[in-house]
Amino acid sequence: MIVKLLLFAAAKEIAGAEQMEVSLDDEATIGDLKQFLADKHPSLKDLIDKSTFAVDQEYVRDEKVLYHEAEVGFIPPVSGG
Amino acid sequence: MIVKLLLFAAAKEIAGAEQMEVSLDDEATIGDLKQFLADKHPSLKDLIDKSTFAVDQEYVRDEKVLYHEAEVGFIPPVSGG
Amino acid sequence: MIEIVESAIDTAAVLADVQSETSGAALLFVGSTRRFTGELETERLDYECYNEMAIKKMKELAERAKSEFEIESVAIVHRIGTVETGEASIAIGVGSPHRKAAFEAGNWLIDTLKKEVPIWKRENWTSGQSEWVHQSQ
Amino acid sequence: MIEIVESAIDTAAVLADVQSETSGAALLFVGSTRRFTGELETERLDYECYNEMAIKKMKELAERAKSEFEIESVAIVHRIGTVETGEASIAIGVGSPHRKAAFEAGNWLIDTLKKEVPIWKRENWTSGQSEWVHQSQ
Repeated sequence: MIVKLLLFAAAKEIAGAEQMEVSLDDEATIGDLKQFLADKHPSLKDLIDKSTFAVDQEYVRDEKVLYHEAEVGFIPPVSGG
Repeated sequence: MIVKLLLFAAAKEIAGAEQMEVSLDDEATIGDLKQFLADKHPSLKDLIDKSTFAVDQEYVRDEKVLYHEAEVGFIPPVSGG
Repeated sequence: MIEIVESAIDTAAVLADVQSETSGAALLFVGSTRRFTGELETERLDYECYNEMAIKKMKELAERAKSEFEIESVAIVHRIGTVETGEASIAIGVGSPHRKAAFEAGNWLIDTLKKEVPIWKRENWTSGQSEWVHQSQ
Repeated sequence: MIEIVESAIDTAAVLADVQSETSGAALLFVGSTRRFTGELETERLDYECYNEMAIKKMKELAERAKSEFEIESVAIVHRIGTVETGEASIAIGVGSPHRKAAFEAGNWLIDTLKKEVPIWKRENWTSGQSEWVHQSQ
């Protein structure tokens, strides 16, 4: 399956992209996506460990199973206000 | 001595005056003034018991000794805001 | 800005008074006349004050708040005279580098003002009755 | 009123949005960019957000606040893009019949917004350096 990953703030800067299409095995989880990203972009690893992820604009845990064309947000620690 | 008594809100309405000159013995206290007022205006007695008094715009206790031409405020329970 | 006014309170001016380049948090509290208290309908309020003492006490409150909380500035404007339903009778502004201190100070200021500052309101009900409010809230 | 805007926040509109004839207490919190943080001088902030999710989360916060505190209305406006020193980046309004609930809800809203809403700020120092702020306050 393919998921659409949205990147923000430092994640966007480090990756040099605000959006990525990521190919994953069927039944892959957020945890699998994080592992894939850390392997492919080692410079993102520290930030991945500090960040949370969202599916369909909702915060999720690593166990969350993804689906084809899911919108996944890579959410570095927020600093609004 | 004579003190200038300022009355507000319900005290003013019950007494029918916003200011009174009150003659008191030398060394009279706020407690003496309250007694004098309650005797002279029995309809004020309940309100006197619930109120506080001020001398020179400062809250004082019954023991406070007055002086000639002191400005005394008769302060019913406040309700600003 | 510590004032007693007889016409509409300029709430934007109260807020502006406590905003600064070092106060990242500005808080504005506005108290106004409720139309309904349970079944009873208020037509308007009439406020009166012991002017000289009320100003003195409001200045003291501002100084106490600045010494007890980590805040930089306080503004208090109370309206007296007739205040119609929905109109503001009190506005309090607090400026601080720390938002929690701003909230604590704002809450303390309105609570303490209601207990200590010699201002009184007369409630005028739509029924035609009216009474001085002499109970602390 | 739950909005993300790209120009100056109309704080008077945020306050007006939460004032009503049944809400005797209206609270407005305004957060703005501090010029100095210790010795460091900020030139400006740049905010970005995950727009759709940020709006969704802000609406959820407003509903949670209305169910957890005795308040009637909530308004939240966050500014994104470039925000100069002294300008407001966030305004939160709360309307309630009960002033204590208004203070508690306002404090909870800004605290929780800073933790949960996907918005980020980049601090640009006068030294020319800049960095994304990724630590919760």
